[in-house]
Amino acid sequence: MVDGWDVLILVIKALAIFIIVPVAPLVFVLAERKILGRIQSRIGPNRVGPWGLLQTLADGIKLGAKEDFIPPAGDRVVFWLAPLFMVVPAAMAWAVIPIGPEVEIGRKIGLWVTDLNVAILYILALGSVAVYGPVMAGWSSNSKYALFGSLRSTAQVISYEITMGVAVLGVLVYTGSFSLVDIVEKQKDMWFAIPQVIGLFVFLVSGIAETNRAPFDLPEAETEIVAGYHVEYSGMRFAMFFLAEYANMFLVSALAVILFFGGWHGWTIPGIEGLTSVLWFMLKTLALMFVYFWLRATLPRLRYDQLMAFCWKFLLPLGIVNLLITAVLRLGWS
Amino acid sequence: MGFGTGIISGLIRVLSIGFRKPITYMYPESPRPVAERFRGMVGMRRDEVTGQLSCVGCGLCETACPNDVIRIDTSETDEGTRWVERYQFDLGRCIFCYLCVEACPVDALQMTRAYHLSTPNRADLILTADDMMRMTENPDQPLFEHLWRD
Amino acid sequence: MTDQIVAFTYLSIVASVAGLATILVRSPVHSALSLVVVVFHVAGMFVLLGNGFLAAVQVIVYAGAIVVLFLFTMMLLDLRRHETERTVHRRQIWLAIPIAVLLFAEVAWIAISKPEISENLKGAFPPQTIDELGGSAQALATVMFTDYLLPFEVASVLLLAAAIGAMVLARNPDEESLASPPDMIEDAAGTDGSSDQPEGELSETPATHG
Amino acid sequence: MIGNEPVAAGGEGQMAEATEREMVLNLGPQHPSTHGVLRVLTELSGETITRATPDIGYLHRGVEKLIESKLYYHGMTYTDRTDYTSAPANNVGYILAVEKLLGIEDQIPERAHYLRMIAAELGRISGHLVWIGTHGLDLGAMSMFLYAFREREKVSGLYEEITGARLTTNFFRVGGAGRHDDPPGWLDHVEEFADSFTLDDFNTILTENELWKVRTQGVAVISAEDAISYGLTGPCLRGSGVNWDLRKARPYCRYDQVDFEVPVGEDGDVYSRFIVRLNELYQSTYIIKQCVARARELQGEPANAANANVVPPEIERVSGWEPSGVTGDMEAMINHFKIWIEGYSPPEGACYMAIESPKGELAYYFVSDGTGIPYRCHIRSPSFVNLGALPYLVEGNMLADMVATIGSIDIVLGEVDR
Amino acid sequence: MCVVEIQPGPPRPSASCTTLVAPGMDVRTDTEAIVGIRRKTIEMLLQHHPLDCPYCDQSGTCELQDETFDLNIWKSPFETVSKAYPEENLNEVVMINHNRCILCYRCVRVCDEQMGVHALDVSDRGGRSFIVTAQHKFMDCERCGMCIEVCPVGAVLSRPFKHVARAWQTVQADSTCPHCSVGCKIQVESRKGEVLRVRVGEPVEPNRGIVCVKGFFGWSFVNDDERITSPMIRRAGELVEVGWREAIEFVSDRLTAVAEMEGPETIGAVGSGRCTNEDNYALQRLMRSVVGTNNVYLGPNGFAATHQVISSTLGSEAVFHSQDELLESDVVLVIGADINGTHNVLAAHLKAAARKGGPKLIAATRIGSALDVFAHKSVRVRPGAESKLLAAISGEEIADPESSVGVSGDDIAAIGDALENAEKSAIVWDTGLWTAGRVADIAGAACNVALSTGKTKLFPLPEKGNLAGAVEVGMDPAALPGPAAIDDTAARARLGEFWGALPPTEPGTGLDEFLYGGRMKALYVMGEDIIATAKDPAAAKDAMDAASLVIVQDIFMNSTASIADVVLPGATFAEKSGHFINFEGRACPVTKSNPTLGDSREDWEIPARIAAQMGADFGYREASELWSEINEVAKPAELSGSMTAVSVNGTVPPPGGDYPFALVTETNLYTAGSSARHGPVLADLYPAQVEINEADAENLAIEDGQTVEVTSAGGAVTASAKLSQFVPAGVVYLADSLPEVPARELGRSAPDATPVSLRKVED
Repeated sequence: MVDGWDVLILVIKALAIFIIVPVAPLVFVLAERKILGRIQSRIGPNRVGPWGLLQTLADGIKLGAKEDFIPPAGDRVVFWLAPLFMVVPAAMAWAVIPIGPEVEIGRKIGLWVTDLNVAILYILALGSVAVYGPVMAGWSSNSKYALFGSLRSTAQVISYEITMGVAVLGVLVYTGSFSLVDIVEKQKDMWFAIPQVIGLFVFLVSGIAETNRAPFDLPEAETEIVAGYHVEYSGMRFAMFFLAEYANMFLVSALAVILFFGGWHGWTIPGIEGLTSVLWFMLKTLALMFVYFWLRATLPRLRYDQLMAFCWKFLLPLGIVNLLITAVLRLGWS
Repeated sequence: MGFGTGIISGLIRVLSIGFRKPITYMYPESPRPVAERFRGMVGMRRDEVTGQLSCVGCGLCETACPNDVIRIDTSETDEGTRWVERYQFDLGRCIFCYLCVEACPVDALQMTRAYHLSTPNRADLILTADDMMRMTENPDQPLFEHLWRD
Repeated sequence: MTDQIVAFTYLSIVASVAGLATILVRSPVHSALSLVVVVFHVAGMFVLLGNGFLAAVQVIVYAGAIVVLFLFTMMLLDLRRHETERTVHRRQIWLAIPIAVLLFAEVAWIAISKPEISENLKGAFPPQTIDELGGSAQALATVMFTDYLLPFEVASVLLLAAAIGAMVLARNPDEESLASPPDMIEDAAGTDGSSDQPEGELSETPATHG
Repeated sequence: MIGNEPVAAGGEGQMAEATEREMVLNLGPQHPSTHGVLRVLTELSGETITRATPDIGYLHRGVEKLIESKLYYHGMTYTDRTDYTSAPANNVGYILAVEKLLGIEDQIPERAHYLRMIAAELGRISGHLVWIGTHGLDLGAMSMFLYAFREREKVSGLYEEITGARLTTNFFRVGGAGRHDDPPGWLDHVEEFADSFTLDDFNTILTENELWKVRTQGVAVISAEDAISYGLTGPCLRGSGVNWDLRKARPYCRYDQVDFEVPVGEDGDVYSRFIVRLNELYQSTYIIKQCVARARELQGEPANAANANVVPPEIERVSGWEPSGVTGDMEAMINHFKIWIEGYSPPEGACYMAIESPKGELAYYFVSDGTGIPYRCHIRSPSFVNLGALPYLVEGNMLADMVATIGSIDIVLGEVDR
Repeated sequence: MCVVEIQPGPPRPSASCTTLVAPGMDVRTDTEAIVGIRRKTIEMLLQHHPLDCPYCDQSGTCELQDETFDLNIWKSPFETVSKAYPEENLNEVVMINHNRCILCYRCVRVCDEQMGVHALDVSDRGGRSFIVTAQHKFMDCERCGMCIEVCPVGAVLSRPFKHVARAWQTVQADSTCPHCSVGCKIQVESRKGEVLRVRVGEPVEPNRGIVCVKGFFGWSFVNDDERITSPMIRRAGELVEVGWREAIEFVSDRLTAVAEMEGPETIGAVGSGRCTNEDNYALQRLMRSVVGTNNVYLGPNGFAATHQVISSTLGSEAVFHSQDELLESDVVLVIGADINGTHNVLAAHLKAAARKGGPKLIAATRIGSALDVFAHKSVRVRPGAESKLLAAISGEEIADPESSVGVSGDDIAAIGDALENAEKSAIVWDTGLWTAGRVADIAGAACNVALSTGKTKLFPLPEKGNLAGAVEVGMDPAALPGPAAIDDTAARARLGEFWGALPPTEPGTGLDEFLYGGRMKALYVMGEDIIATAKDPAAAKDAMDAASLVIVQDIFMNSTASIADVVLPGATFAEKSGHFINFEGRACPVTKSNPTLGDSREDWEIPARIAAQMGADFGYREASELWSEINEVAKPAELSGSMTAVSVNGTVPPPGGDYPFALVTETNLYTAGSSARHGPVLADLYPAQVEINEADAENLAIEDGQTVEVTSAGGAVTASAKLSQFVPAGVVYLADSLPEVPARELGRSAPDATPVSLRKVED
């Protein structure tokens, strides 16, 4: 039965997400800038706060203080709504992400907000909702560059959603459950990264593409279409796009960890298994985040047609092949 | 070699560069040392004897300047010698080409290594010979020190 | 139950209002966005009914694909200038209103006067059965791939035929001669328009790696 | 088609005709990858460019007219600002042209020639490094920019040592190297730099990168015939397989006495232009090493022509009260005054002097009416001519290729607009 | 560097400047030997030259620099030997730096040979030569500045220009000196909108490379702080600065209103001989074609009437002759005012010509003149008796010439004979203020001489720079541009074609009648101080007060401007383009070298804008359009003279009784109208003073510099006294245009020759 404690715990979990989703990007932005700086033989932010730690905070304050400009010829309502469509799905997805096992603090508490039995579908659904952000932003800005960005983004996200789904299917064949907690639990002995190495590749590439990051950052491509769909955004609204991008990266990384890298599993220290599990989870996620930054520092961006061709002609067949192999293997096993 | 090796070696190279020491100079705490010939602001030599500017007002710098930076107004002293009434240097127009320094026949204009020359006020940039002599004597001191933080 | 009633009231009111907005607002984009709202709230109702799977599929398919494509097309076509045009279909109104009233009356009559019918409509899968089967997805799969396999496959083939037909119809014969990649929608649908692209290696990779 | 009318900036017009498939996009003049303030009126069908019309003039400062209104020595300060990525090369071109106009080419001392060559090649290195950085950045490889500038910083340091300036060098004077020639140790530093200069980072990260190849190979192809008929020069021409380098074809300074190769590409695409430039960087370091060796041998020889009508006298002879104790010299004073007041007056006539700048054939055309002020000055800037091929290069390619193409023809808007 | 090799000739280099050209000469200028000699010469010159280029005003225009540079001399083979003479200020405007002097003697020669002054000389010989002045006093210097002009290096320098700017930084514009009617070509040098100095530049007609003190130093009024710089309208008794639009609207509205209510004939305009043809033409076109009145005048002057007398007597062709004709005459009679003071450059040419054995110069001036030295005969004519002297020369019997004319009968006869016997002869006189009241007499008497000799050409010299031009463009109520008669149908047709409107057929009333006749309702004064020169200033002022509109367009706030309703700022000669017509009838271009000061405008532009505001756009965009129109329109009517002797009235009675002295008032070397008294140099050179004969001074116990009072029947002025040997006994000399000592106070309309008394004022 639901009692007061349950409600309280739920509220605490929800609050945690509300805190993590905006704060994590702040850390990631700083981390990215620092890492890019080092990779580029420079220091990165070093002025605001000790070692530049408060840089993103300062940027956030700056963005908050900026003029909130709405293009006069644009569509005010849609322009206003678009950033919400970016941020809200990114935050909502965290409801089903398990960051650790069930721990015993007086009572059994799962380190997740809710364990949906259709969690994967839920996340995919939210992913498809997130398309609306760029679409609405690009259209309502009434700018050609923004429109280009949103067109690219839409096509890209829709396309890579499919490959991502196909990649996830491979995992689902193993687990037979949509529940992320189940999926993690099933990796207790072996990470799915090993049998599903092709799936992992497809998933990671799709995930990077879904989050519009280098080398698939065409929707934003500063040097081609200036900044893509959020070219007309400024101030807090721009900050929301920015936030959503990093929140999505974080989400994809977490999802990849959950699906392929065994979630919170790892060598645990007895007594504080819960904490070490969470640490493992975070460590794995951050490692994937680093890959994001690393790629960004290195790779040139693909062209639009190459991106599409890559998705449909390479990634999707690869994913399907992976699914077939997996299915055959599973059938053979059972 | 298969597809992707180039990408991977690039990634590894980038990572290895990441472990090198950054080449950043922490300006302004430890600014980059400037070369001996560094062409900073044009300075004016102070005459050792009179303590005044050593410009004789010949106007060659005015002529040599491609940008109308310098304006010299001269007049006659009671003794009949040339007196530089005003030596005006519009730093906002200066392109640091140093033709004026080369043109000066009495070595009154000199290169300094002063490069702390910014101000938010354009009118400040119209300098006098006093400013220029100050920059020659103390080029590391910011020109508009009152605006200089840290 | 009260929380369910509150949720249902909210969902139904918003869905109705958004549905009305879908057909009443002037801007096609706003209309499509209203449709998204409808889709979401209907998905919410599915959740209320305990079928998360359907809800997710609803959102993925309708919101994530269909309405996005609507929007995509609208953006390309820029229908904004039609917003100012006033098109009142006078004759249709005379026909539409009576039919609407009639339909509404019919539904209301059935709902109120024939409780047994609505009871039967609850279907073959009450929540208990679904739970037994291990969740809504399993239930749906069970039914779809056993009892309804043939209709499902027929529907799939039909949809495939429709998709191919649409592509063939939409393909502009002139486009083939143009040295340009195809439209994005076609691209998204998987047709190969990049035959005359510069020889990029990526386009060749599936053959060697697939 | 709506493309026939100019359309205002990219942010303003929504898609013009719903039924039409084409759209006009204004790339620039304020755009991150137009290398300044180039504006390209781009007609797009989807993402494919059907027509591109460069619109220049946003950086027009009337450099030619300014040079025509001032003395010859004033004009040099403006050449710093045409191709600002490789100022010394421009300086050298200007000076050679004025010297040719004055008819004093033969009087220029050897040492000045070698110093000029070192500076010009350093300019080529610095110009190409800017290009590689921005080209990489344009295509999304952002670290390249920093790596390129890290290397370029060393060149700037060398500039600074000899000229005092890091960007607008304004170095060398008509008649030689100017009042100051190379400071002690400079040649060592240059040699050190040339020895240590490496393009490993760029080769590893770009040249062999599949994504980079995919983006550049087969893009914006121009055949050798077309390249010649478009008047392309420099790496753009050599990328198409034409072995034409003014340093070999019409040697100036002492390029006929140093050994180097002219890198030539094959495919005429973005990638081969990229490769040509990378190889040119190596060749430049090779030239620099030889020049440094020659300059060392010539150490102690004068760096200025013994022509008092062009070269101002040593300042010690002018200002009699230098601490050095040299007494002032009336003749020197007069020469100093005459040169700075009136400049030099070339005889009536015209001259065209072209050098191989990093961007291609950079030429100064002067018409003198016998006074100290040029009657006409025309700058044949390679960027301007090379930009002319842009519409041809990008037509039928995608929008993203426009960026790659602009990067590969390596324009500097200061030079395009002059 | 006149070293050349001449074949056949001496076996050594010759000086080209002293060798006469002969047929068959083979002159080589560029052999190695010759260039070598030049190089050595320059090297030796540089041996002693101080390192002064940085602060020498000549550098940039220094011929020594040029030669050194052109000969590629850049290292001295000699040890430098410095000279260290102190700089010497010779007078207010000229200084000399002997260290820089290369002993070319150009200054000495120009002073002597060209200007006929010989204030400079050389002392000692060879390398120790020295430019000196007579007893180190630089006596007789006329401050013409020619020594400064010709000095190739920075030895002789202009003190006003000293250390002001670098010569190479100035912008040069060829223009015409506005001060007298010689029309000297000058080169105005300015920098950043400020005139810095005037030089001569290329030697061309009429001044042939020389100027006088007025030209060389008389420009400083251009930069004066007291210039009017913005339009002003009188509001509540005060002149208030307004914008041009408002001023133009105000003027045109009021002019339209006056023309409608009172009739156009109540409106008049006064042009000026200081303004260009273009200015005067625009003003009279405004009056004639837009307002509809012929009331256009020139301020008081002698030339218009002289012009009329001569053209009606001797024909219109007899008015202007070229300078060459004067200098090639055999006998030149200078009568009346000392033209060395009024038209110094012409006098210098005359002196130089006379010295070289050209014309016999006969100076019949009222005061002693620098011409006397070069004159074949010089006599002192009694002030007021000039026309009588001319009459006597033309053969009229005069009783007791010694006392009535001041010249002995023998002298008169000798002058008459000289004129009679000469192949070509000329009479030159200034038509300035001194002729006031007697213009027609003097002109008529001169005509009579010309008629009696038959070959004497008359050279009436207009006083102001462009009086001749102002007459030509029709600043005359009775004449159209040309000048042509008001009913000249051909002239009217031409005007109608250009103007689109015909001038009124009725001639305007005379200036006096207009001013004092009581009908004046509106007056437009351009460049003249009408009140200061009026016969009856009080009446003129009353008339102006009574008029509903007085517009003054001027550069300084003079007495007329200070009572005007509207003051419009005009431009000086340096700030406008146009043309002056000099005494020869030659058009001398005036070029704009500076932007107009403040809000002031070129003078022609203002009437044109008023006209445009009144609905008749003249369509001029620049002065050259006006000039071409003037050339099309102003074609002088060919007048053949009556060729009969003109009756000449008597003379001014000699002084006596209470007023024993005769007042002589004429323009002198340092005065040139009231504007020239603004600005530093010229006014400082000649302070306001009364010049008297030394003997008279001794009689009256007046010492140099003491304040004296000059009293006439009409009024009195006080000034400091200056004893002068040039002023004959019985004459008091008061220069024209001294605002502090207005000679007109002593005799309103014709101050000259007025009997005055002299009294020492005890301080």
